[in-house]
Amino acid sequence: MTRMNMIQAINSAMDVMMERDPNVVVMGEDVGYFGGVFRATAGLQAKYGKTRAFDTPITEIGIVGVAIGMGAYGLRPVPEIQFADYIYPALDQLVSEAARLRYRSNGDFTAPITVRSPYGGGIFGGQTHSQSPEGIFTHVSGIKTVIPSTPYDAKGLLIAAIEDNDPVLFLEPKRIYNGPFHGHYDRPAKTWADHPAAEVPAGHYRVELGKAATVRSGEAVTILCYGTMVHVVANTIEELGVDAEIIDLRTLVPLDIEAIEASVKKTGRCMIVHEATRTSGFGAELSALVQERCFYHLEAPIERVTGFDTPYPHSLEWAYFPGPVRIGEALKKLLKD
Amino acid sequence: MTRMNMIQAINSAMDVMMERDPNVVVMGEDVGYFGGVFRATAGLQAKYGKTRAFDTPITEIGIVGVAIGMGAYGLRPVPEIQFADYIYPALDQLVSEAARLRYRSNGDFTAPITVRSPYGGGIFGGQTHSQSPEGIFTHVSGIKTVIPSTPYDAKGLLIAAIEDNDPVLFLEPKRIYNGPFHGHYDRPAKTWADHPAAEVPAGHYRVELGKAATVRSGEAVTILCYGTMVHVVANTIEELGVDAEIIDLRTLVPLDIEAIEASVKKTGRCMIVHEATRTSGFGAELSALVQERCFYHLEAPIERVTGFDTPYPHSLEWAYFPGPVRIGEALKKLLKD
Amino acid sequence: MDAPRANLPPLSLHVPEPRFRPGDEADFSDVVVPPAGSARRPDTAEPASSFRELAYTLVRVLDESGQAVGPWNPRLDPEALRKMLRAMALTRAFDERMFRAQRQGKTSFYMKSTGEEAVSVAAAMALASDDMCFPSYRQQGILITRGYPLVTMMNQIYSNKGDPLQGRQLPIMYSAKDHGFFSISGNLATQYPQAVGWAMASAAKGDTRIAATWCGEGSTAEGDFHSAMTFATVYKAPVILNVVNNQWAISSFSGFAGAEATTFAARAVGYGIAGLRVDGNDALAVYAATEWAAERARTNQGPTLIEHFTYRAEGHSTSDDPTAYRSAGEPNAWPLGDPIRRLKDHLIAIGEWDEARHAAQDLALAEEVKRAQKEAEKNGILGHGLHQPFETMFEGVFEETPWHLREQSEQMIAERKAAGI
Amino acid sequence: MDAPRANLPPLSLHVPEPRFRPGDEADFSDVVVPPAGSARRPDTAEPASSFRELAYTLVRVLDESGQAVGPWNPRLDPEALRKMLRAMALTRAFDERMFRAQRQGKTSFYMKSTGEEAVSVAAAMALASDDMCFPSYRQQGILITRGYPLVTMMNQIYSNKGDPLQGRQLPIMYSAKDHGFFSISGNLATQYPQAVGWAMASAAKGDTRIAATWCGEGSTAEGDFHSAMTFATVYKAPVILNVVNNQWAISSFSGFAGAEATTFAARAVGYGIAGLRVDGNDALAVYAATEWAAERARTNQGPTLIEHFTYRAEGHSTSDDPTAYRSAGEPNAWPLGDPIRRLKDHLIAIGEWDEARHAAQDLALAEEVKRAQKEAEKNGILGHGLHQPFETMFEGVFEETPWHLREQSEQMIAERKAAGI
Ligand SMILES: Cc1ncc(C[n+]2csc(CCOP(=O)(O)OP(=O)(O)O)c2C)c(N)n1
Ligand SMILES: Cc1ncc(C[n+]2csc(CCOP(=O)(O)OP(=O)(O)O)c2C)c(N)n1
Ligand SMILES: [Mg+2]
Ligand SMILES: [Mg+2]
Repeated sequence: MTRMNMIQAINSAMDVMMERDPNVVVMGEDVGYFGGVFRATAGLQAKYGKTRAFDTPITEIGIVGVAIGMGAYGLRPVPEIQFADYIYPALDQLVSEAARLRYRSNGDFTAPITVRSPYGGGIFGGQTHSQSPEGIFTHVSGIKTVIPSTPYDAKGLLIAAIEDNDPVLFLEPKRIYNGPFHGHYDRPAKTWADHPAAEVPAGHYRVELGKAATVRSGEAVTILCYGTMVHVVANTIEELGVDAEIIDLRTLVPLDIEAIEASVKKTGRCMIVHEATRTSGFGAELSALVQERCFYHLEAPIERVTGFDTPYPHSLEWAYFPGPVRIGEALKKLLKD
Repeated sequence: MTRMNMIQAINSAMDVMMERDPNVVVMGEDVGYFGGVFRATAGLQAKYGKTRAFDTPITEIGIVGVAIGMGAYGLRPVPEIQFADYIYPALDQLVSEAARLRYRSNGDFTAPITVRSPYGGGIFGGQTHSQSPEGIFTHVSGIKTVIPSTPYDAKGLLIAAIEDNDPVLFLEPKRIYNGPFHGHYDRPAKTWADHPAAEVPAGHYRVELGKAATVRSGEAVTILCYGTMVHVVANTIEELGVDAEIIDLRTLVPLDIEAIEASVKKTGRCMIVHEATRTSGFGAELSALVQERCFYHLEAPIERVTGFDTPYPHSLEWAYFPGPVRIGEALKKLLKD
Repeated sequence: MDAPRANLPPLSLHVPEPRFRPGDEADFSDVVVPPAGSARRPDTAEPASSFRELAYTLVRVLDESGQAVGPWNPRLDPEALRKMLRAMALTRAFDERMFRAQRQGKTSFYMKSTGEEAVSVAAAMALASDDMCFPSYRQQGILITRGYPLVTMMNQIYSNKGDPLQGRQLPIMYSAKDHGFFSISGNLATQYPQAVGWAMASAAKGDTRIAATWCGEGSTAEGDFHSAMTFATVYKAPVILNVVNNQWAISSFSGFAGAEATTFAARAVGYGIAGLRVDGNDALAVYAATEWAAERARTNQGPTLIEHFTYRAEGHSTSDDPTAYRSAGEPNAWPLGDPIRRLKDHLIAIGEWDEARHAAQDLALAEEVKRAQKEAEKNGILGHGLHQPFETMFEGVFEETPWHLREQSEQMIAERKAAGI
Repeated sequence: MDAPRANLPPLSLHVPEPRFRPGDEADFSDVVVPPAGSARRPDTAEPASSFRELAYTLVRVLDESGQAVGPWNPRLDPEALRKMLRAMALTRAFDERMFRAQRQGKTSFYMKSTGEEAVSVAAAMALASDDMCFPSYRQQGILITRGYPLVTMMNQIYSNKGDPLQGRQLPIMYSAKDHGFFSISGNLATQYPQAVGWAMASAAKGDTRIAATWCGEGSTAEGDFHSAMTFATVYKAPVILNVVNNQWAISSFSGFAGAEATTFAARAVGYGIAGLRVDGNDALAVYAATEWAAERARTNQGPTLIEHFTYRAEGHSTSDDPTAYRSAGEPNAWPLGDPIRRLKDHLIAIGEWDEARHAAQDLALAEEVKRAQKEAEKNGILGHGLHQPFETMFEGVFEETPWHLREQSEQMIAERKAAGI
């Protein structure tokens, strides 16, 4: 076991996979020599050479399109999109190609690619370095969407994603690269130093896709969340002393519906927290699923606490961010009757 | 009043607007001389000239990007994307540019564009001529999404969209261009000939954005739908003799929440029907909203009848399509207790 | 928008217009057709910057008298020439038949490659059998040349129970990995960066196989085309990038893709990539250009873009009627002739073929196609009976079907049962 | 993946590598720098195909002795030259100050244009004041040249209560319609087709105003760039397409955008567009090229692409440390010198300036910037107090705020009240 922050864990996952499988390659803007603007691929080019870890032209269409071709050849590309806000130019290659290839060719060709991308706000990144586009991809048949919340999960999930034979979008909550974020932007930043999930095995291990983690067991309410929000939620309910059950989804598609259903049936209340804009966000799907499957167990309306339906603002970032105040108020409402 | 099918009504809306406002221009692949592969822009080039109705290169990025620039200049472009399945290459220009421009420039620049695109299946078009991507756009702050279900609405809504100062995605249910579709693919196709909403004024009128239409009043259940599904639903409940209230949303964003809330509170039951894939489709948002706002009025779980979470298949099109059988079975379930 | 400034000239917008519209007499006499044999053939090791002029001429081998002339003459033996001719004629016969099948309501859609058979057939012959092709929807000639069974193609077109794609794809969107033929996409030009990626992977692995890809001149406008060109030049990918300039993109003439200002081969020049402009109706020129480009790719000299200057002799697809937007006389007036006739004339000119054999072959090919059709129709045609079990619709979205798709599958089947169907 | 075929040569993948990395001594002596005055200046009515060679040379006006020479010499009067020098120096002073402000924690982000001041300032001077600019994030020189208030720029950078964008945008993402300056986007190259569209609209309306746009050499790889080029050539749009080749795109050298194979000006050749390659550190060359391109655009000769060959003398942004990936000596070794020094030397060489005046001007500009900063900081700096009322966050998403945003706004305010903040 080694202590790793999330960047190191992600780096280690790629390192382990490149070591084990000569078909794993990493690529993207500034990914090669420099090792990525967040340093996630640092050292990989030096270790595995330029044909396995390389910089690319600045064209997200191309990065994903080329990765699909490499995948069709037999490689396992791990392209990086520098910020999730810049994934839109690649959308057609992801939606119409990567996600459809297996189905439309009836298994003749596949796209075993893992697209990594830092996402989410809380870093004063403004509109185009803060977005959470995961909801869009969950609507697309044929692609898996994975979001870790700890170094341990990040490494294990990324390894599982790279080993997966389907295309995976692996979104990395950049606010917690260096430490869990508890939602109080005005308090000193934490590091991963004393977090148990920062104990990460040096070698190969998998955290299976499609399995949620129960971060905390509780009886009063089920809170569904992922990424940065897992920590914000955990801290908030601790501050408020609420006996919530917190489920870290980890994989949005395919979803761990059993864990969700069992928990909501137990607690009778459900809250969903994500940073993405509210309307048609993944929270809507979670809400719909929960009410379809747990309707007769629900004692109060399912609450969504999400980013607002505006672009991510720069100066009012902390008003936009679904932090402790908004989660707290929603909890009060949800628990009141 | 003239009798128009939906194509003619859409054509008429553009004609009326081009006549009234010299800043309205139409553009897109095959849109100029030929008048569009569905003939929606037929005659406009002959009438208004090549600088106001023109063919474009085959690049959806470019079509939308150029339209945004024209809009910033002061024109009101109405670009066509030949099939909604081909809108993904333009997604970045729509999401990061058109939808954000007003906000990010604090009103300094705007993108008063109306992107028209035929969408939906039921025409044996296979995976890439059948998709319903509206859900993606409803997740994007700053863009309106409009879907008509009759010639009358198509013209009035399209005029309102073109006159709107915000970017509008205007999705046209191509299955009902030539006649309402009642869901039975194996029965003779209908035309608009005897449909009351095919009586269309020749001149200018608006159907306001953001207002739903109650297609049928009823007491047993509220059915939320739009586009082709309005007709499939109406026919199905007639066949089944169910006293449903059918709400044709017409605009998805901004949504007519008052109409929805009032109806569900009255009926106590709610069903949502769309052709798009289920997971994170707009039905999820509708379901979430309804349970949030009408929780204590709901007598049964909200039902979603949607396309399946697979690519749109070619030969099994009619098994995929959410037709009378699936709507009927879901209704039985919804009404049983 | 204030009033235009009076001391500056008013601007005007240029909107391209093709030279002939319905009712016009088509007259291509001003299309510059350089004589066969006139283009030089650089050594494959020469840098792309040394032969930019090849992007602005036409590589042509077959002259007006049916002789193969000049440095690009691939000097194929008669057997190969006859094989080429046969594959082209078979492609045309296949197209005729399947077009008719669509008109008879046996399927939903079809796309012919009439007039463009040389582009796919000659290229397929010049490539190694294990080189990987990333085609658009108009290169059925590759599959036919590589011996993919006609019956299987038809099964796909009919979405019937013999369809290897289980009815999931629109007709003609073939996929045939074991024939080095990538799954065709409905979205234009997406295959371009994929081909480059495949080629890069092959190079990274020290493999010997190269990639080739095709798109129409209209499709070059897509962002994917540019991304592919950029990746190809940056990594010197071993790939052949074919642009099939058949003058039309549905109803839009090539001017809407930029043909008024320069050639499509010139796009290559823009990236420092080797560019050739080839008489696409001259099967020997296509062969020679492909062979040359393949040699460059195989020796790590990088990518080549080949513009195939040809003509779409029929409608875009079964959904299209070209007389609505272009002169009916265009196909016949086209100055570069018919590729099958030109290759046939060459074989006759060199004494290796005659009209009688050609007529007999045409008959035999028509018979072969008809036989294949009968065979295929045993597996059913579109819409007459459902050929795939319902649950197949939910398979293959992912390698392992997750719970939500299993649930949807079960629900659908239960609903149908409950409804008594 | 079977074993490679033994009878064919193994392929290999070329991955570009810049010539110098940290620790290396930078030596640009083999960069070909054509003598000032050597490039011909075609008449603006000549077709683009007649001067393709201009895409492969460098238009240069200022020679080594500080004289302006050759056909591209714009023969500006000294007053204009001094104005140009002042705007460039002011841009640099502004950059210095704001970079420092970010380092002092007064804002989140900043991007300098050091070494590239000529590209924006000289272009802005050559355009008409009402021509429309679609810049990237490194053309602050345009705003400064056009007299946009420094205080307002700073207010934007601080997201403070004087920010015309109400704190919604990342620092330096200005928008200034009344200065002909389009809202800057964080997504690279999206402004390119927008500029073409604006120019097309202007042409369609018979207006006289043209558009100009800028992107970095790295950004040319985006699909938007290609779409813009295609639209521009098809409709002969009155637009100037500037590619600022400052050699680096964050940590990636220009080889990853294709510079190993050809120039960026050559992209123009690929589309049949007029292409110029210009010494971007020579303000007079930038001015002359822009003036020439503007004249072409204004007379309906269509678009021009100008590659500005320059060097990013500092980090990509305040988030970047270039010593991690390039030789520290590069900026000084750069063979085309510093644009401000070169223009200054020219003014001195023609007797219209001297070192003392220059030093005095530098001091005055630094003072001017400092004064502006004090003024701006009265409106607040980022993070020290909230400068916009919360509800402004929900305004301007649409022209009229719909119910769901109103509801979210009210909810937020109610929640904050309930929580006692
Ligand atoms: C992304 C995308 N946009 C639009 C279309 C619709 N479309 C299908 S074929 C076609 C024309 C293509 O013309 P070209 O590239 O010249 O090929 P050709 O048909 O002439 O072989 C168009 C616009 C599509 N399939 N995909
Ligand atoms: C679509 C998109 N992809 C990636 C980025 C991240 N990014 C910001 S600047 C930059 C480098 C741009 O380099 P270049 O175009 O050469 O401009 P320069 O910074 O040198 O002026 C990158 C990759 C982005 N902003 N947008
Ligand atoms: Mg074509
Ligand atoms: Mg750069």
